[in-house]
Amino acid sequence: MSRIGVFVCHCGENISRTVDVEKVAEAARGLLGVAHACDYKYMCSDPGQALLKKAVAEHRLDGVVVAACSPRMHEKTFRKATEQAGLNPFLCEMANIREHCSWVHEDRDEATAKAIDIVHMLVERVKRNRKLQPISVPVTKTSLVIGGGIAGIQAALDIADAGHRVVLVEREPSIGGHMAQLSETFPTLDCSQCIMTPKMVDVANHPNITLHTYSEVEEVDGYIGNFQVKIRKKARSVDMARCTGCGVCMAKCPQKKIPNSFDRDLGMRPAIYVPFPQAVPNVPVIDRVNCTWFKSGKCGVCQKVCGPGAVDYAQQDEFVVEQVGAIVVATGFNLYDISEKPKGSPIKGYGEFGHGKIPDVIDGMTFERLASASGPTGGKILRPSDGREPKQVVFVQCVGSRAREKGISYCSKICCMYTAKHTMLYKHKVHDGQAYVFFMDARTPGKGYDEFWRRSIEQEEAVYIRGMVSRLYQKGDKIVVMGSDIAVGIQVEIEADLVVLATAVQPRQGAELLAQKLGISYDQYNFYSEAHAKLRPVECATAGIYLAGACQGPKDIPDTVSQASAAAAKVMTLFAKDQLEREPIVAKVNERFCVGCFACKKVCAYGAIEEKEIRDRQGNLVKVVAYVNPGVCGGCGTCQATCPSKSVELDGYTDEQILAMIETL
Amino acid sequence: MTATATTTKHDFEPKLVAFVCTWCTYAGADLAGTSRMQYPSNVRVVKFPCTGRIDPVFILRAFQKGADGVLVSGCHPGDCHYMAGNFHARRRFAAFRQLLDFVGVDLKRLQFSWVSAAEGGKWVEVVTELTERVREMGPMREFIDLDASEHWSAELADAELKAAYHSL
Amino acid sequence: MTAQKHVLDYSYYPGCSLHASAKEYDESTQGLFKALHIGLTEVPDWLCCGATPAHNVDELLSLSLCAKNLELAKGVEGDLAVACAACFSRLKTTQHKLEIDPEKRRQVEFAIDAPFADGKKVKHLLEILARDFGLERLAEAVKKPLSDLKVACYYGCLLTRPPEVPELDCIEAPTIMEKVIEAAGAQTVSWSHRLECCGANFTLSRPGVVLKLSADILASARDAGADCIMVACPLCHGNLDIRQQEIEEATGEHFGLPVFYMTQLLALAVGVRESKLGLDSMIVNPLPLLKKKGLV
Amino acid sequence: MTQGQQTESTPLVDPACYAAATAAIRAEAVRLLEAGEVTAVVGYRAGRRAGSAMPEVATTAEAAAQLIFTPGCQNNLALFLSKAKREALPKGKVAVVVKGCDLRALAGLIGESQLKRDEVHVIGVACPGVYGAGADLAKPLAAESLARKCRECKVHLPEGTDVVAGTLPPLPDLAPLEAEELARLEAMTPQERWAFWTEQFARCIRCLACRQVCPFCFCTQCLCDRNRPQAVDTSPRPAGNTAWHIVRAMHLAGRCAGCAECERVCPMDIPLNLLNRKMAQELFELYGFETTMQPQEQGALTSYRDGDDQSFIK
Amino acid sequence: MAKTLSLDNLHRLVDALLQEGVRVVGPKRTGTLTVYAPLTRGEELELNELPRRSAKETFFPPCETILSFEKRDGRTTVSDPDLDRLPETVLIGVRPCDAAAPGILDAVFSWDYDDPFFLERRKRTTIIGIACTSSDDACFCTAVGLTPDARQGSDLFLVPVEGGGFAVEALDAKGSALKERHAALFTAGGNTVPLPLAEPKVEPLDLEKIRAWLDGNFEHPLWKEIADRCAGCGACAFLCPACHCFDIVDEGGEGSGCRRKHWDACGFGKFTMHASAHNPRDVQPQRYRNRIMHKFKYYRDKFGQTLCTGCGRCIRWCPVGIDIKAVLDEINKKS
Repeated sequence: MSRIGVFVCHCGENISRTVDVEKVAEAARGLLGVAHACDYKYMCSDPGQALLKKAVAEHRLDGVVVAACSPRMHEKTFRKATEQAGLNPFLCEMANIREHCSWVHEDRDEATAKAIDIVHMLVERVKRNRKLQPISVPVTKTSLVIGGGIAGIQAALDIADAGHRVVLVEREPSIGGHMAQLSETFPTLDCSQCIMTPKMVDVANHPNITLHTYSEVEEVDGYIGNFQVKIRKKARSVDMARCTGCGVCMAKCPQKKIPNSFDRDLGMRPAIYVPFPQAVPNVPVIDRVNCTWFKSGKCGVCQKVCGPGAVDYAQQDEFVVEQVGAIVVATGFNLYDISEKPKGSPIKGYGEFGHGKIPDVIDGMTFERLASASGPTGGKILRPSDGREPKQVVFVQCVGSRAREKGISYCSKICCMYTAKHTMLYKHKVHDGQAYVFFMDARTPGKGYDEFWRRSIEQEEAVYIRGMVSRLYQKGDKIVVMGSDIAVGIQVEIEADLVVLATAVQPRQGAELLAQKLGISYDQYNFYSEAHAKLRPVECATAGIYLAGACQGPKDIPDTVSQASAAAAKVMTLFAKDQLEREPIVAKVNERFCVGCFACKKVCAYGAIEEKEIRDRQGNLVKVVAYVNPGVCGGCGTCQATCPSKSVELDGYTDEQILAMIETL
Repeated sequence: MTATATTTKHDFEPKLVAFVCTWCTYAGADLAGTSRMQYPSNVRVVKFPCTGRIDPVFILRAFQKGADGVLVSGCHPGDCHYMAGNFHARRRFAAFRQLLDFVGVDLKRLQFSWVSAAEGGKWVEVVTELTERVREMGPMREFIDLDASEHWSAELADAELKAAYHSL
Repeated sequence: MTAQKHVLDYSYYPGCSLHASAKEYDESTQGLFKALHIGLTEVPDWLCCGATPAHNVDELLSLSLCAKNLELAKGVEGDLAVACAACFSRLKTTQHKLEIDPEKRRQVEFAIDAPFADGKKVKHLLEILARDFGLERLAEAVKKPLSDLKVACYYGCLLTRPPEVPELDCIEAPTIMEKVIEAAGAQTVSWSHRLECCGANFTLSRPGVVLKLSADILASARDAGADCIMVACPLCHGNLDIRQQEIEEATGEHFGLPVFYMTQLLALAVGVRESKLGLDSMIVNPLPLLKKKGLV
Repeated sequence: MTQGQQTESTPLVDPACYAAATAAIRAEAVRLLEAGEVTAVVGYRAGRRAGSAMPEVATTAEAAAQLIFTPGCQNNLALFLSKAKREALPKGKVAVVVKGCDLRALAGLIGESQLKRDEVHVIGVACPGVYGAGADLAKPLAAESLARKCRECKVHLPEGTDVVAGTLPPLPDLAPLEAEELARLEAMTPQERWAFWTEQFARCIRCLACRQVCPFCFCTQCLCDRNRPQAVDTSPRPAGNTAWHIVRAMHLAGRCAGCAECERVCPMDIPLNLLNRKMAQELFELYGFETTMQPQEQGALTSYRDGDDQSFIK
Repeated sequence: MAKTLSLDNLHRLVDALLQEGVRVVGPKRTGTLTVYAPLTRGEELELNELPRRSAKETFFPPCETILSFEKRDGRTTVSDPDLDRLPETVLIGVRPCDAAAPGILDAVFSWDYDDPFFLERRKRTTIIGIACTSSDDACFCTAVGLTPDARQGSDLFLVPVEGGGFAVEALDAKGSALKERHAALFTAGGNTVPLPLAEPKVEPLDLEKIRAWLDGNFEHPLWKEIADRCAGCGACAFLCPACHCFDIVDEGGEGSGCRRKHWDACGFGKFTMHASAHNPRDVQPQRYRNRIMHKFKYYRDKFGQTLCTGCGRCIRWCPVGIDIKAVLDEINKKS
């Protein structure tokens, strides 16, 4: 027989005004298995808690029901008191007779009867509560950061500075990401590379950071605190250890006319190259598709001229396995490509803008490269088609963004601001030029943002036309921009020299594939989903994986850096203890009865359910059953409701507990 | 704040059970409390982590154990603390209520709702509505009668005893 | 000559224009299809599709007209071949709207006093030629390649719209007309106004608008180096051909661009006799051009 | 049990088609066993009584040569591949004879990880139909003795099997009695339905034949056998019986392959398949879900879509 | 003195008994099947079909409450059902295969312990048997020593006669008393030529030989051969007139509840499962062996009787077609 103690709280008069608390205590005393019941003015006060602790000892209680306020209010308090009294804290339950009773009913008899019923239910429940121990999971204090843009760099530096090892994986030959491509940044117009490159160098030199560039995450296994990550280091064809970064190979490479994607194909690079002069690591990579040696087996100039003998044509992809405890995903974004999309793609492209075939219709990032002092034009704004300086430039906003008919309905958030910046940069460089901006509305929330936007109009004389562009077409060497000015209500045609499209921010191509490897969820556009839009904006629902930057949604640099630091802080919190402790409300499998139908696995949103082989001592496979990884389990219990034989049970909410409560009706 | 709950006594006061998730509806009911809203006292709340945990068997069992009405309530779609628990629950209960209907349980006794932590008012509305509806319908005899009935061979055919049995 | 078996068979909805202002479209279509051994059986007793006026003033009327036509078409075997871009757009739109909106469907069924005919596929001639018949087969059938002819393919605004209706081709950058005429050996020009509105039904109410819009189209085609314009819509044809002289007078520019229906050019290429092409009905005389190119 | 009243009912199909299927099954079974491709063939053999048949696990070519296919072959042999019954089979790959309806069950078992497709050689059989429960097996199969499920069968011809035995003769169109019965019940008031089912379930004696023949009742610990906690009363009283049948229908929702074995074997003639069929119908209407002859990744109740119907939720 | 009873008078007899407050249980049509059930009118009697379930439930209900308990104020009250309230019963229209069974079961229910639930019901029940005139290919009473007109177990016996009606024979005091009480319904004379009896087409089995074979063949491949196909349900046992295994469960909660006794079946996987989770009869063949052993060896060894009356129900309703007659033939052949 159980020995339950029931403690009925008056909550001053909050409860006792409507509920006859003495009667409730009296009724509780009559319940089977209740060894002690009493009432007290304020159970949560120190004397109240002392009363509870004393009663536990005096009456040798093996369970506690505190009939008071909502468990959301004081469950922690009373569980702690119960623990201090020497009982397992999970043997304490709260009967909510305040929010669910005294405050919502006026009739004293009715409220008292209900309070008695509530206490009865909780008494039956607590009798069947099990002693639960917090779950400990060892934590490997190394973090993986995927993506070496500003988000990944910031997160990696923060975590590394806190003294933890970081493995940073970047797909491209150099870290830097999009920010390295930018000319200047809003709203201060400071040079992007000037603020970016020191951080890149810090990463390279940080003793706690292991940098894998030109590498990709191949496989991810494990769970919070204990991930195994397999990284593919793509063959660079240059030995990182030997290369001194002298650059002779690049200078001597006979194959020099390869469009450089870093420069949006406006500049050229050799087949052995670093994407940009400040690349980190400053070690070239051979573009095997365009290299003559790899195409025909002839040439070999770079190998011949390389003093340290670093060029290695035979290099193969390598695999590195890292054990990490946390993962920060910072894979960034791509810009919407207006060319025609294959059938079945929800993205339709922009046929009305010529599907990207008009050379002087460029996107915002290309404009950044044109405006960049280290760009292909040395910072001069020149048209791609004929290298002339454009005198009329039309900027078009919301290309792809907020365009449901194009398959994307969200706002890309950064375009209003960078277009304003573009108009300024343009005006600074082409004083007699005129910038026009077609826009829906200007979205400038951010410190100093609206002031910046106004400056582009008021000082830099950009003409903002509220309306959409319906068509662009080449007419001679001009581009005719047909649009509407809804403020005036007329059709507008502008003959422009250059058109700059503020194309939508999209997740990286293949973002969903990485998500599948990581077991994290993503939205319809393939942006990664945070666990809670408001309260857990940097965590994935999958424990131990955090998000930073535009992979989660369009973001500007300050937001990206903030989120990266936040993700880093989350990682550091996780790494602050050797063992990860969590509430033991997790599902457990009864392996004897589990028949391995894996319905539970199908409904588990956390991917916490694994297939476990049961073998006899000779090693013969007996059966395959479900196993719930307690580190990953979220504790929702959907598995149990789904399991036909109830072979998986959620601790704290077992069928036995629930059915006993129903039994009291 | 509605402090105008009439304290009319009724001939029949139904027993209602509410199966709710802890994150949304339980919190919504708490909010109704902190806002001092008033509603009938007939409902007994059983707390779950998530509607995904609620097994249809519980609903059946509640009716068998004398509930006159059952309420199942959780987070709105998309708000699930556990991402998808309520989506699974939605399908499960869509199917289960059809089954109950097919065996002849009057679905007016079974209410499903989404009540968020901010919807104290909705909680009051849902509970009040169900209470009034079920009160109108009278006690749920079906399962009680079933529980009292035996195979003929096990009956102790005695009018007196039978009367006593039915008065229970 | 013994009738050869048809390789494909269609029911045929010509629409009002093809029996009036666009007779040459109808004639050349019949000629072309006969030459290609594609059967066309005209839907008996067909009605106006209600294009432009009806759907602007009375949706139910416009849907009912098309639904009635579809119901009539049910009596004739084969998918429904449509020549006019406006008829095509209306018929497709009707099908789409009635599929997604049961209430409208109920109203329309009440109006036409018949169940709505599901499942009748509506196809524009271009689709039939490019997809059903096939570009390769079309190329094989060509007897007189239009090798020297530079054609500006003009889609107008209706052929690929509205976007929610299953599309004939990419809404904003279609290529189907180019592909079809290139199969007949012609050259096509890349030009900007392929999809611009010609002014269509403002032709009577706001001729000024039409003059401007159509002038832009003609100028764009001329500047792109086209010898002629090819259309698949009687309304476009009307504005570009019939009004061309008026536009020249108003703008003081010279265009001299014959405006062909695509079936006229194709029929010419597959060897249909010149007299069957309705060339005489064209206002801008095409003969000098065709002679120059050695096609007549 | 009156004998001698030979009411001649017209045979449903030419019995030769069963003979042809029998020959094809035997040939395939003998070949498989002789070639050592399988260790056993689960099929049917004739019983003592005229027209009866029973499941047979043939492990020798001789036994395989005795396999049959007749209208008496009612059993769903997919049952033998569920883990619960698998102990009866020798280790190694086995072959199994399945009708279309049984194949759906087999596909379901694969979808629920109970076996792998490559562990089994599937001999499909073109099945014109089998006897219903209580039919006189001595008489040829006629419309009156045909199982109710077979009248509305859409899977006479299995698809995706390793081999198909027999060919399908032309089949007559028969009134969909089960659908009609379902519609009749659906048209009732809840009170009438409750009365209907109460009477049915009151007869239940909890012999659990329904559970034991069901390929999907493969749990080693049935929820309804549990007494701590006891979610469903285990004793055969009206209350527990009702709960048992409701819980079973719910557990089978989205899984039941419609073989209707539960209904056939019920010695108390409870029309159990109506429950399963009702659930299948609802899941199809709500989610477009159907059990098929191919294994499916997700079940109706183990998956969801954002836009699922929630008109019933306030 | 031969007396006859017309069918009408048989119905009147039922009505008269009901009037007296006696519970009359007999074959009754419900829906698609016939079962033994309390009659409310004589005309409900359905004599043309062997009821789907045997008549054993009259004495041995599928489920009955054997005690109830309640804990209150620290005290536990246990109450037994009042067996005096078991109704007086006449079980009517019982075929010989059903009528013989209760008598066979008396042995086990009054062996080391007198089971009051079974025996009280036996005491209060009068059995009116009826000779059997129809059979099918599952029937095999003649193979296990009964006949279609066996009187064993009946207190009063009816033999259908030509032209309708029955020849009546009182076999013991209970039967005579009933007959005397309603003497007016029984007429002397009339046509007493019995209708042809049912003729199960089976050869008698040598039950002693079978017993002997069973004695020596506890481990025999036959068990696996037969029972590998067994699905593990309880249909055979629950329909059987002689199967009498039961299980006891406590239902309800900690505070109050009932102890119930209900039918068990050796087909079930949990049959004889121990609390330790060990089961001496772990697999289906072992359980099926127990079924045969129990019926044809153990019960014979212990009480000198066979636990099978050849009604054929288990054959008709086995989901997987297991045929006890075929099994016995097989054993008969072997021994």
